[in-house]
Amino acid sequence: MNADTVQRWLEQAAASLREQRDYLTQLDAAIGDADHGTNMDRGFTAVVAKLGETDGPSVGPGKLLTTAGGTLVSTVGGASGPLWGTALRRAGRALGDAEEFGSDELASALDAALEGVVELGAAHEGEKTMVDALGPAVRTLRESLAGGASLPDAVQAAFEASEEGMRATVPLQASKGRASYLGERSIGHQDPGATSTTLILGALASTVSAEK
Amino acid sequence: MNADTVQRWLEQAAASLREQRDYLTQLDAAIGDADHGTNMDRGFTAVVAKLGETDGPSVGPGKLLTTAGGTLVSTVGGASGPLWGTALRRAGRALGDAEEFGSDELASALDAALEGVVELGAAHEGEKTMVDALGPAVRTLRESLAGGASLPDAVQAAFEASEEGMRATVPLQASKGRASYLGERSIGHQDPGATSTTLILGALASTVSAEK
Amino acid sequence: MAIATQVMKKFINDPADVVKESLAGLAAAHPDLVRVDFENQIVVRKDAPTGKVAIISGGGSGHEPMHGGFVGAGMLDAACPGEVFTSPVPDQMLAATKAVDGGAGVVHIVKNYTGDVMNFKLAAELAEDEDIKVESVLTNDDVAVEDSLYTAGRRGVGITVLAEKIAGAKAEAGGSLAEVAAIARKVNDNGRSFGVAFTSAWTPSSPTPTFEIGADEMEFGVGIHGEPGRRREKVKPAAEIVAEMAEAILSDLDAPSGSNVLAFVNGLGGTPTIELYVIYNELAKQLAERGLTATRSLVGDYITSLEMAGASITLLKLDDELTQLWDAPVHTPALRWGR
Amino acid sequence: MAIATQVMKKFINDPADVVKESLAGLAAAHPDLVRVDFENQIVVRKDAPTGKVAIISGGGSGHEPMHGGFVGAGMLDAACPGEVFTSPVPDQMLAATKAVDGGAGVVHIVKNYTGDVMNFKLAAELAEDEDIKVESVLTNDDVAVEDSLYTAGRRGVGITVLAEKIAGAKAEAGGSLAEVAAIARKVNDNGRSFGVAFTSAWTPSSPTPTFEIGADEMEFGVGIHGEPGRRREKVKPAAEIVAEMAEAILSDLDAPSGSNVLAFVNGLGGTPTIELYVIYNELAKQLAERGLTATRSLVGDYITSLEMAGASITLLKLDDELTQLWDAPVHTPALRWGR
Ligand SMILES: Nc1ncnc2c1ncn2[C@@H]1O[C@H](COP(=O)(O)OP(=O)(O)O)[C@@H](O)[C@H]1O
Ligand SMILES: Nc1ncnc2c1ncn2[C@@H]1O[C@H](COP(=O)(O)OP(=O)(O)O)[C@@H](O)[C@H]1O
Ligand SMILES: [Mg+2]
Ligand SMILES: [Mg+2]
Ligand SMILES: [Mg+2]
Ligand SMILES: [Mg+2]
Repeated sequence: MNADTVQRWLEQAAASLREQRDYLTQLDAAIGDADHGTNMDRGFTAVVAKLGETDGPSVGPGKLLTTAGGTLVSTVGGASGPLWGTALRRAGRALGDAEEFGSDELASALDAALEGVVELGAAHEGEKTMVDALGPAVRTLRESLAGGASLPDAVQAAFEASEEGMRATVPLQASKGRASYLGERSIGHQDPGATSTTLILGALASTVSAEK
Repeated sequence: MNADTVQRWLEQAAASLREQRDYLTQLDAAIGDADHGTNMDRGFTAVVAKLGETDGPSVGPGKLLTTAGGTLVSTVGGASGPLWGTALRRAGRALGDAEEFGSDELASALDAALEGVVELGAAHEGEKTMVDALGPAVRTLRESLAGGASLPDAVQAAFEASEEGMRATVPLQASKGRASYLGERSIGHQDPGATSTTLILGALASTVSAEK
Repeated sequence: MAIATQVMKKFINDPADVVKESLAGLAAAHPDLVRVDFENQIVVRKDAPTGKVAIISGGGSGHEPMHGGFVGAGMLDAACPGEVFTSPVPDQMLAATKAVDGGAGVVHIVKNYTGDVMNFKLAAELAEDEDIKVESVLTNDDVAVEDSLYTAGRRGVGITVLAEKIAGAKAEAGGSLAEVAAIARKVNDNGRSFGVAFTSAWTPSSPTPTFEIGADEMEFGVGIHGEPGRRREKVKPAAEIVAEMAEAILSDLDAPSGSNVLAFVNGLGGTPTIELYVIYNELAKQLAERGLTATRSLVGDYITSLEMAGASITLLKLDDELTQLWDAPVHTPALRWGR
Repeated sequence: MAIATQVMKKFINDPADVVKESLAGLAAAHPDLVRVDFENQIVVRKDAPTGKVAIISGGGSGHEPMHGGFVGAGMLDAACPGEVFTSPVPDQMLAATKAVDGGAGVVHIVKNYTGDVMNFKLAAELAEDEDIKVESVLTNDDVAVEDSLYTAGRRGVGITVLAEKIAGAKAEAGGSLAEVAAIARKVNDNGRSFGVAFTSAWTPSSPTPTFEIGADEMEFGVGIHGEPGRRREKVKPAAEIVAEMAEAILSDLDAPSGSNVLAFVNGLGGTPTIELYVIYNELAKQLAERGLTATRSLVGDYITSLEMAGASITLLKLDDELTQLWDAPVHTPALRWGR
């Protein structure tokens, strides 16, 4: 994998966030402040525009991700901006300056992303946040790779784990973010951030599986 | 006729204004500011309370009317307060200190009332105001009395003339009061003040016809 | 949902008490500035009567902070609030006039509504019977109304706020009864207003809102009691609405290119500040196009129509005299600077 | 009528431009007080940087006049407005911090919302990288939220306005970075708030209002972004609503009988002034019952939630220091006295 992989990933993520924008906003309206779809869409649209400027080949995949992360921090605001921005920056730093990267590097990059999110947001799994989707995905990726799965299969498994984690947020009571103000009233709703997280991981899965 | 006649008249007027309160307010909502029923009801309720204080017999009919007029001025506000207040005060002054009064005095009293209204409000017939009900009534009373009609019949005729005048306000375009702001949009609505005027004259008619 | 539009949601108790209770709140919140005489239902400047010419105003309630919120140093000496949307009674104006007259006379600032005019007229007569000099000033700045033989004349709206502030400064500066009345009339003559409503106010004592309006309609030229304006039309972008409001005002106000104006963007009660500044932004463009400069501004809810969503624009042509009087200190519950 | 509740009636153009256009209006209306840096989307005090300790704040838009309307002498040096109901990005806070720092350091006043906290945190780190001393102060006064391990903590609401005013006065008086931050924290520690909503705000970019609420319901304990409160219930008389709001606040704030408080009755955007004073009247009774005296008051729309109909009450326990700083001159678009 290389810079093009990352670029395709981010473009696909942007596309599906755009597509699911109103759905994400509605989820946020139920337990938040009705802007998550707008926030993520605004951010990833800016990312794609930004990547358009920096001409692909010359820039490595790591730099691409840190740039993308910085762009999210600078354009999203809200909780998801710093969180996803930090996630991508950490992932980018993990990839370093290499032109190419393999499955192990990808797994370490996602580990770093998760760490960044937890460091900044202090949320752990079960608090009804994006961590509930990202955590299982990162774990599953490592495990399936360790189990000898092919990269596409491992990433697909990671994506499915994130979906499961996303669905598992429904019965949870939020204890982080805006939704926590609802107390028990947050139970029964799917977390918007966990949902956008699966969209982003879904984009990664299809990008990777499309690689020759 | 005497003070009791006046007292019964005002009590009956208060009763029917109370009964038609919301209707009057709705008429005012259409071409004014939706308070005419509230205003007239507030005023005549105060009048009845006031008359309760001043013990009837000792006070002559003229004084009763001026007191009632003063009470309206002090409690109604809006356009109708000064107008009806002035009307009753002028009528009272016309009756003077006499203990009793007859049909001629009644006619002169109503003449004086109309004069007072026109002096203060500067409205003439056809401007879609209470004058469109009061004017014809006053004229008709004089005419029928001159034509030899009995007092009850003459007052009934005056009441009916006011009703006709009230209905005739519907096609008119208001050129006085709030309704005038509507311009042509005031056409097609019945004037609230003309409507409350017929209620007050209706009360007079039934009071007089009830007299032995 | 039909019922949804028919439930009144207000912070009130018995609708019959809302005016008195709101006045009690005003008195409790600003004991240093005003006292409320509940028997006469008037708001009086704490230190009245002063030696200067006094100024009172009044009108129906439901337009808060006007007028009670403008009682204090450099503005009104007393305010006479009537029932909601119903002009006060002469007894109130008489009591207020007597309470504030320090011998120099009293200016009555009256918004041009038939009821207000007649009640103030009776009050002025009563006051003169008691040898108090009264000068009445009529405000009639609403260009939404044709000023013709066929109407009660233009309604008094936003300019009233500016007239009370500027006349108040003139009185504070020692102006005579005639001078204070004259400056108030000058403000009225040099000002014009226009209002737009998205929703209707709802008088607490009324079973329904004052008027019905479609979910996508606005009343162009609305009055502060919900009186109809020039037309009903579909809601449209702020840029278009404000352009038409500005045109209505500036085609009537003689303000040649190069003139300075006070630009007053007023919320009618239900429209938030973020929108008032969007309106101001559009208004500034309209003024610039015509070579006009807003050397002074006022943005906020100063003359409202209960919870009506909507806004009005008032433009006052300024000269040095009016500008200085506008800048003079004022200290009231709703308008304060310089002290 | 279902559709009636689904048509947005606002004075706006393209919803995407509402924040920038409102800021342009603010700049146009108050050129003597503020300038707007549109590239960084920040409102900066006209004469910044000054030598004193600087204070900035920021948060999502939709709460006007907070924060942009509080930029000026004696209050904020800069404000960072995000998109509607979305916290600003670190770039804005960094730009604002650099624009106002005169060398004495910059206090960041941050309302306790996850997004605001994280964005300000990143900004503070970036500012320190550029050798600017930053002290962050968190406001979290909304007692409607349980402050526990199971929430993001209490929301920052009305006390933020008072903290910005009082810290601004402290900075103007020459307080050090630590002193200014300390006084802001003191205000937060001694203040509590509670809000009630009758209707929902409607984010311009959103297809529907933030929340649905029955025609006869109110949200008891609402947040300024429409966050839910303690419960949904039927609308009831103001006396009962205010009694419960006061109880919620005063059972949490340690204000023994005999204490002086600043009583702040705030409109959330769609509730008119007449009702705010009815609320104040009820609040005054509640305070009296508990032997508390409102030695200072503030009544009006200062921290709103777009056009939400509703109100909040903030009580700040006062001592001489806080009272003097409150009384100190302030000159901003929305809060002004003493000059
Ligand atoms: N402390 C936290 N740690 C991790 N994720 C969080 C945290 N707080 C909130 N989130 C995520 O952010 C999402 C909300 O994002 P968004 O709506 O864009 O921001 P905001 O809540 O500021 O409006 C939530 O659904 C949740 O998944
Ligand atoms: N200049 C006037 N002369 C006579 N009657 C008038 C005049 N102006 C208004 N009216 C009457 O007053 C009525 C409205 O009274 P009301 O609603 O109580 O007062 P307001 O218009 O001040 O709310 C109108 O229907 C009209 O009949
Ligand atoms: Mg959100
Ligand atoms: Mg009326
Ligand atoms: Mg009226
Ligand atoms: Mg948000």
